[in-house]
Amino acid sequence: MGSERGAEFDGDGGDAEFDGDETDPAVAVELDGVTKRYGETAAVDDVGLRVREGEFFTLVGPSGCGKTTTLRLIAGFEEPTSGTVRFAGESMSGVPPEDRDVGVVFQSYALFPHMTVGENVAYGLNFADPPEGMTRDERVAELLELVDLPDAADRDPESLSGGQQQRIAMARALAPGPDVLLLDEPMSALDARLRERLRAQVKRIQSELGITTIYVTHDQEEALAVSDRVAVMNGGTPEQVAPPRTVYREPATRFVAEFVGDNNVFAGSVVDTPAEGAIAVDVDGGDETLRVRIDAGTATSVGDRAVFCVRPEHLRVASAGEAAGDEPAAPAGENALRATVASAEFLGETTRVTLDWGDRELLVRAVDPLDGAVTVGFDPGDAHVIEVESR
Amino acid sequence: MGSERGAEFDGDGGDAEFDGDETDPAVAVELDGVTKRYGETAAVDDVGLRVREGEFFTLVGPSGCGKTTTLRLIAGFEEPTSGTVRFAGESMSGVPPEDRDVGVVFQSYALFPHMTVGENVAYGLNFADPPEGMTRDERVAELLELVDLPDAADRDPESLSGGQQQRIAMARALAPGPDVLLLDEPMSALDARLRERLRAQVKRIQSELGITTIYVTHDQEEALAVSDRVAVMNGGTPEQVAPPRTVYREPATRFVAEFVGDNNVFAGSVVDTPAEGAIAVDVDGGDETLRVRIDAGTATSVGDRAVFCVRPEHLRVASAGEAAGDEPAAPAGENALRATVASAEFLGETTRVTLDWGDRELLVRAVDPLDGAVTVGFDPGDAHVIEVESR
Amino acid sequence: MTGTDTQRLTRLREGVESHALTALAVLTSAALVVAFYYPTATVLIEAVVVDGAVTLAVFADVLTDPFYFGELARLLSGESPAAVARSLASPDRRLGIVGFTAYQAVLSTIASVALGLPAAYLLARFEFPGRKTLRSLTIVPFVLPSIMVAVGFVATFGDNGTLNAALTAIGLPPVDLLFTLEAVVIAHAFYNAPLVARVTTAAWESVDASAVETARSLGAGPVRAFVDVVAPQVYPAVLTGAALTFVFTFGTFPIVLALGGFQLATVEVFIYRLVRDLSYAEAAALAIVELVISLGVLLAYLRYEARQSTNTRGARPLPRRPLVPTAPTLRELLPRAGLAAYAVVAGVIFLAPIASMILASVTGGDGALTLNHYRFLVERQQTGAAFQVRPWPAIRNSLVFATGATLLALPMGVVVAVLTTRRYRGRTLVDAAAMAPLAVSGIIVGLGLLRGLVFGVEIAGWRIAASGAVAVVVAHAVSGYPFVVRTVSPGLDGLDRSLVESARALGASRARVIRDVELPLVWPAVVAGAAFAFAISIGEFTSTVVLATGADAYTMPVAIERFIGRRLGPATAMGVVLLVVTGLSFVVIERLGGDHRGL
Amino acid sequence: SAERTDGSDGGDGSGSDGTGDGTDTDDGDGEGDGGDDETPTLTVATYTSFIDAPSVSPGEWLKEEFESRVDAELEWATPDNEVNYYVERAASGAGIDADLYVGLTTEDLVRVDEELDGDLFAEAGEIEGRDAVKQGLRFDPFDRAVPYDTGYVSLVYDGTTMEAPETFDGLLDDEHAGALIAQNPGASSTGRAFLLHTINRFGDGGVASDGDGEAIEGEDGDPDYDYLDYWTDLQENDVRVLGSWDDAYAAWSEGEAPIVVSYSTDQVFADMEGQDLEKHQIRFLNDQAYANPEGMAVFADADEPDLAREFMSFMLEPDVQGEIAQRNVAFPATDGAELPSDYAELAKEPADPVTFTYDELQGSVDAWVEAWERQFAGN
Ligand SMILES: Nc1ncnc2c1ncn2[C@@H]1O[C@H](COP(=O)(O)OP(=O)(O)OP(=O)(O)O)[C@@H](O)[C@H]1O
Ligand SMILES: Nc1ncnc2c1ncn2[C@@H]1O[C@H](COP(=O)(O)OP(=O)(O)OP(=O)(O)O)[C@@H](O)[C@H]1O
Ligand SMILES: Cc1ncc(C[n+]2csc(CCO)c2C)c(N)n1
Ligand SMILES: [Mg+2]
Ligand SMILES: [Mg+2]
Repeated sequence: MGSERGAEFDGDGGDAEFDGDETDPAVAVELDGVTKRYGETAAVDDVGLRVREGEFFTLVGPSGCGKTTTLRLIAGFEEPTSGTVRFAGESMSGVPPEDRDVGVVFQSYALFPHMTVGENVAYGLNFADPPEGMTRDERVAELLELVDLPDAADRDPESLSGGQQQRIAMARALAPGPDVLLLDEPMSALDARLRERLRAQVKRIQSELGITTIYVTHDQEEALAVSDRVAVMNGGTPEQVAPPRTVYREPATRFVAEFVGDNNVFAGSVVDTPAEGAIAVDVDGGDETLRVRIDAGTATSVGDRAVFCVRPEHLRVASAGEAAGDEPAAPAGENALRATVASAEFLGETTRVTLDWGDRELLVRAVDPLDGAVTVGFDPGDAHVIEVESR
Repeated sequence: MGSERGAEFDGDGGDAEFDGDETDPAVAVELDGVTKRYGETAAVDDVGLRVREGEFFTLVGPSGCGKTTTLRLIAGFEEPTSGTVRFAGESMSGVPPEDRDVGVVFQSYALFPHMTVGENVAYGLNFADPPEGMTRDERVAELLELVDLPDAADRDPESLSGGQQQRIAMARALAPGPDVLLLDEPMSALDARLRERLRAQVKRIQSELGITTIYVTHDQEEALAVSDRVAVMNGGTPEQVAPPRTVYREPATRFVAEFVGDNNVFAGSVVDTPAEGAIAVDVDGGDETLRVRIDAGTATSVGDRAVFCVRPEHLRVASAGEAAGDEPAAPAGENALRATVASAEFLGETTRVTLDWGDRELLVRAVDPLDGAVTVGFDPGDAHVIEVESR
Repeated sequence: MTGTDTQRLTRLREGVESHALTALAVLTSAALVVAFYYPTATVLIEAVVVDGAVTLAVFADVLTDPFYFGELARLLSGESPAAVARSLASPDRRLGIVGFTAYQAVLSTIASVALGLPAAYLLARFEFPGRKTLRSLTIVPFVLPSIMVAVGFVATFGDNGTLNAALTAIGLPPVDLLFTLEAVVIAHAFYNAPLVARVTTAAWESVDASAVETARSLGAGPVRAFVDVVAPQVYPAVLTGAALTFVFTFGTFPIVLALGGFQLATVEVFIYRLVRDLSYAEAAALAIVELVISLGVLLAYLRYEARQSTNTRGARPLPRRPLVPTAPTLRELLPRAGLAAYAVVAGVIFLAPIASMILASVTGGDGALTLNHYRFLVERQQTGAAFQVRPWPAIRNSLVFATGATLLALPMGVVVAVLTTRRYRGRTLVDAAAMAPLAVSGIIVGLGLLRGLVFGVEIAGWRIAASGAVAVVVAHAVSGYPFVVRTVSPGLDGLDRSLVESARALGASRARVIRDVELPLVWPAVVAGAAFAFAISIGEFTSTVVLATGADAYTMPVAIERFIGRRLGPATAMGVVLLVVTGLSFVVIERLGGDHRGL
Repeated sequence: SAERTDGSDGGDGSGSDGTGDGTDTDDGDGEGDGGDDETPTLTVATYTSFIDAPSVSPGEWLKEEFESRVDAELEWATPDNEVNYYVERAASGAGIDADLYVGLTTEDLVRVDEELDGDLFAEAGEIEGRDAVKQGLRFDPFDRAVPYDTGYVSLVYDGTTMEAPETFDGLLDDEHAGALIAQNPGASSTGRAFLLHTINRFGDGGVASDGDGEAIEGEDGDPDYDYLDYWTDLQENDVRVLGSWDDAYAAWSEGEAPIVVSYSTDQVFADMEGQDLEKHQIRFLNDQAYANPEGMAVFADADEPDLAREFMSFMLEPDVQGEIAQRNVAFPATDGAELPSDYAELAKEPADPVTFTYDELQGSVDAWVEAWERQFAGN
């Protein structure tokens, strides 16, 4: 991931909304009011997106939300029903895929079955020269090395396992050094180890060569780890476009909050506004009143409906016995909820524990075994208010 | 995951090695010395596995390690080059797939292109009755509901998105309620949310009906979360077959340690055996001597080579300044390593930080931003010794 | 070479490539107009333009003539549908010539499919030595001149034929097969069952094994998995074969009269007579009727094909089974027993007539074996006058023309296949236009070529005419290219579109993708199409004799026709030459194309 | 190829050899002003078997002999559509690329005259030896076609298995059920000759009366029994009508039926091939056979009309007549042709040849064939 991500490590930056204007040369790919219908249904619905030059831009979203369709529109395999796709400010309408200088990795690999692995990787070099000072063969060897299949050049794609095929598809797309790389779940068939290594490589190549990359993944952790910005799509439209940290910590909508990472979303009525930047909410489905930090700018009054979320890792759990005994149930100013353990899933590093709290469930993290009644606490500052609706 | 997993929550159980004998009726599927060669290469190499009735058994392993081939051998699409596949003790050699009562979801979906989605799902019901008291159509509707595509029955498979196709493949395999379900990365194209919901459903169906499930996934977290036992395969052979907790916490080989979850694996020479169940190791590539807990039974002496691992979440990190000042560098009996931050990846819940430590890298977890020089400490008891080799 | 030069060259190449498709489409259209549409139109127009005046009277006469349309004609001439329906239901209903022609074509199609499918099963699902050669040879019957088939059939199925000799020898009563509808239907199947077998084999080989495996894992036995998964994917190909068979047998002419007799006369027989008598108006009207029916069937089929079009390119083809059973189980033995029974039938229907032909070529007038007929060929070659047809130039011309026609038909067929696999309005029209050469009466095409090409058109004081070798090649290509379309287009249609898209994203132009990805992937279909185009050219007679000028452009079928005399020996000898030359050619063609993996 | 269409007989730049476009016919050279010292080329159009039959054909001999007698080159043209080819050429204004046609029949002339308004053929005019042509064979009332030989269509039967009936009526006998193979009168000249013979015998029953107002009366003298009635009876007696003479003869040779409609010269071939003549018996029904005289005529558009007439005279010379008869396996058209004395032994002539005249055929023959077709093939 290198220093680049390290440098950005602690700043959310001011780039949550990208603000280039239409002629901004830094805009590599722009979708302007793009809609694509299949019969009745709009697979992509009035999408506006701008992807910066050299940016690593990720699309995430539930199955069927239009990610693949968006990529296909950018690559030029589909013409939008309405709206415009622009590359560096120029409308691409009517420009065939081969003239768009995009590299594509399909969800289904799409290796040419009649060519060897080496021929597959070399195919794009028929239409673009390999990087300066490199022969075709060297380039192919380099890319096979990159995807960890250095000896596969003479094999038949069909004799490769799913993951191996996917890696070849990656190498093939990268070989001609495209300006824009479109990756549709390029690593869905790879194990975590390999995926990490490959995505580090892709990131390196991408940032070295300044390739604009638009990446579709269903692996949200991956999306967060690798992207400059993430677009979270739902039902054909992006609900939030922002850097990973923002998406994770300040989800713009309830959908984003629930889709990216585990989360506990609460909705309820504001019963008090104890201080500037703080509200107290009577949460639906539970019987406690919870205190929640709120952005100073948001005007709230008693009676409003508020939706907020707290990540499982911000919920501190203690077994109820403990809580009642040694320690105060919650530090001053904190929230405390009484719940019981419903089930737990061992995830390795942590265990995801589901708690029953009133009518609803809470997700928390645990390292040590947990059972029975527990107390859950969280700091009002760890809550993020998603929306407030005045009554 | 429901009470079943909750019940198992804090016990590693005594089932690390499953000990049914050959005629044990509880063995649903057994591979006995099974080898499958494609030309020169053995895709599956002398594999012995026993899968218990009703068990959720997961195969994980790097791309190309033979997972798909193993499933194909069990399903009967391939005959082993040598060895025997047994179902409930009976040799399956020569038994065609349709007589094996297995449900299969292929890595490549393999939907019937000339049938609608509904017809695809209903197909297996031609040969098996739907569950008691249910019509065919109800069953189909139920399964489409299950995979979250209630309105897709009349659609063409080709008009579905990748993830939608994958879900239909799942529904189709589940419909006739097979005895053995073979799932080859059935959710690789699905997002985390949907995957969680689906796998909970599969688990439920599976445990309610006692279906023996053999599951291939490259998602290690999923493997750990969902499985009764996990087989970690490498190069055609399982390196460890054990419950998730054991695999994660007590990896049997260096490969398993590194493959399942992030890990820091150290190798070095034993320089001291300070107490029963403890050794001190001079680690290759770093210049500290580390103290490590070791199983009481393992005989070690100074000069032996030892390999051990410590999970990132067990490495406590403090910025070097802090460590030098307020707090002691490490509590008594702990290890302390000096390292510098190399890079960080934001993963949402945590941040994966890579540290440079001597010649090598260490992986740690951080919530707050980290930078510059740090001190890393771990408890000897959090280390797991993988192997000791006498000199 | 400097960088800019390279760039310029690259740009030039890209420019050429990006227009290649358009250029080919234009050339194809030009070839079609010149060698088919314009010529044919000069004849068909006579149905509606009589003595310079436009009239529908001729048509009306034909359509309301019960001789042609049976009971239907009464409907067309205004009788009540109920009355017509009643008489249609009566046992002595009249079909009319058109009705009868359709009837025998349907029977022939059924027979061809019935005899072709087991062969496809054998070729697609079993492995045995010589399988590929056998597959290559299946096309041979397709090119045999009808007179050769008649000779073979008379010798095999006649009163004194091999079949009756065999039946008598095993104590069975002889059959009186000749000059019946059955004989005609069997002869039609002789021609067309191999066609059905070929197209079906190709489709069968392209079924993805994982679909079958899934069906099996869901509980379907092999038969059921076949019915549910394989059959639907093979079905369109069977229908392709059936549709083509219907069209060919609907337009049949010499075979019905040679093996059935005039009682079984078809529409084409009357077209021939009317053209011979220069009664063009009625001939053209009949030809249009024939065209409409044939094209209607083709289009109905194409509609169906488009609906069925599925991604059939199997990642993994079904494995072939050894022909020799591996275990003596019922499951292993039963299909093979069926195939054995089929082999007997096929031996009688396909091999015996060919064997009889070969035997006839070495049998003298006295019934003794002789090489005289071949000696005749050699003598004719050595001493024949310059204006006479000699065997070697005929062989040479056949091969040269067929090669040329194939090389021309391939790009034409591929371009049209590419055009017809896209979805757009008016596609049916393009389909119809592209398939029309199959559906128009050969006699009419021949006459049209004479008028349109040999005599030429007068444009601005110049008479533009074309005949000779080049014209023959173009005409043959026009006859053969629909086969390329029909074999290639389902494959193209079924290709995973992400393959095409990958290539385009990597920078390949549309034309380049066809060359680099699509054609290689449907290569077996391309080879099959090439074989058909080659076969059509080899077997073509009507336009060859019209366009060939002088003895130097004659082909093997023309030589055969010339060598027909009172004794058929010399002609059959030439027929055997044709058999051998074509058989070898097909083996070579398919070997050349055979390196590529199955469709 | 492209050529100028105006001034078609000027030598203005049109190709003279025709090899460029593959046509090997002469188009416009050799006559008039241009190269006098060139050997003139005479293009003779005919049907293929006249020059290229597997057994014998007169073409080669005629060409050599003519070229040795006359300072000219003879080129054969054998378009597939035969005379129709020239009708088409004339109709489409493409110009006639031959000088004369050899092999015209009465029906050809009738058809040509019905189709074309102008004249395709010129009057024969002065032809040496034309007077020697037998009176009964002169079939062209307009004196264009000059007969050069004639054939007779009769029955051929296998004498080793049966004895053919002597009369038309005999063919209807039960014992001859399924015995006869004939040909499609719509496509085969033997088939048509046999049909015409039955019309001559039984009358046409007024089938074509709208053409010339009167019916052909049959020689059988029964006005209520016409050729269609006869064919109904034949059909009931299982006659086979196959497509072409080839089909019919092949089926007969294989023993499918013992009698076939063919030529009365059959034994000449049989003898040539050393076959058992007993198997190749000729039968003239009612002692008759239908005569098919063949004629030749100069194209009105001929480039070399004089040379063409010279050729016609040549064709009528006694020795040439003899050769034609033997090589075309037919009978000479002239009296006094030089034939081997035993020729008549194998080539049989009927006592009573019958044939329809031009006038009788004109306006009728199409209707006769059509009526027969409709009866025979009605489905
Ligand atoms: N038909 C074949 N011919 C040759 N080699 C094959 C064939 N099928 C699989 N292999 C090889 O066998 C090995 C195991 O393949 P398999 O498909 O079982 O891997 P996998 O564990 O499922 O991998 P992945 O996670 O990438 O799907 C691979 O190296 C693969 O290349
Ligand atoms: N050719 C088509 N015809 C009809 N509907 C289509 C077609 N292609 C896509 N769709 C529909 O459009 C929607 C968006 O599809 P798309 O493939 O873009 O989804 P996706 O976000 O890539 O999903 P996944 O993660 O499952 O791949 C889906 O509901 C899908 O069913
Ligand atoms: C009954 C029948 N007769 C002949 C052929 C041979 N043939 C092959 S292709 C073709 C037409 C070419 O456009 C013909 C006539 C056939 N298949 N069926
Ligand atoms: Mg997708
Ligand atoms: Mg796999």
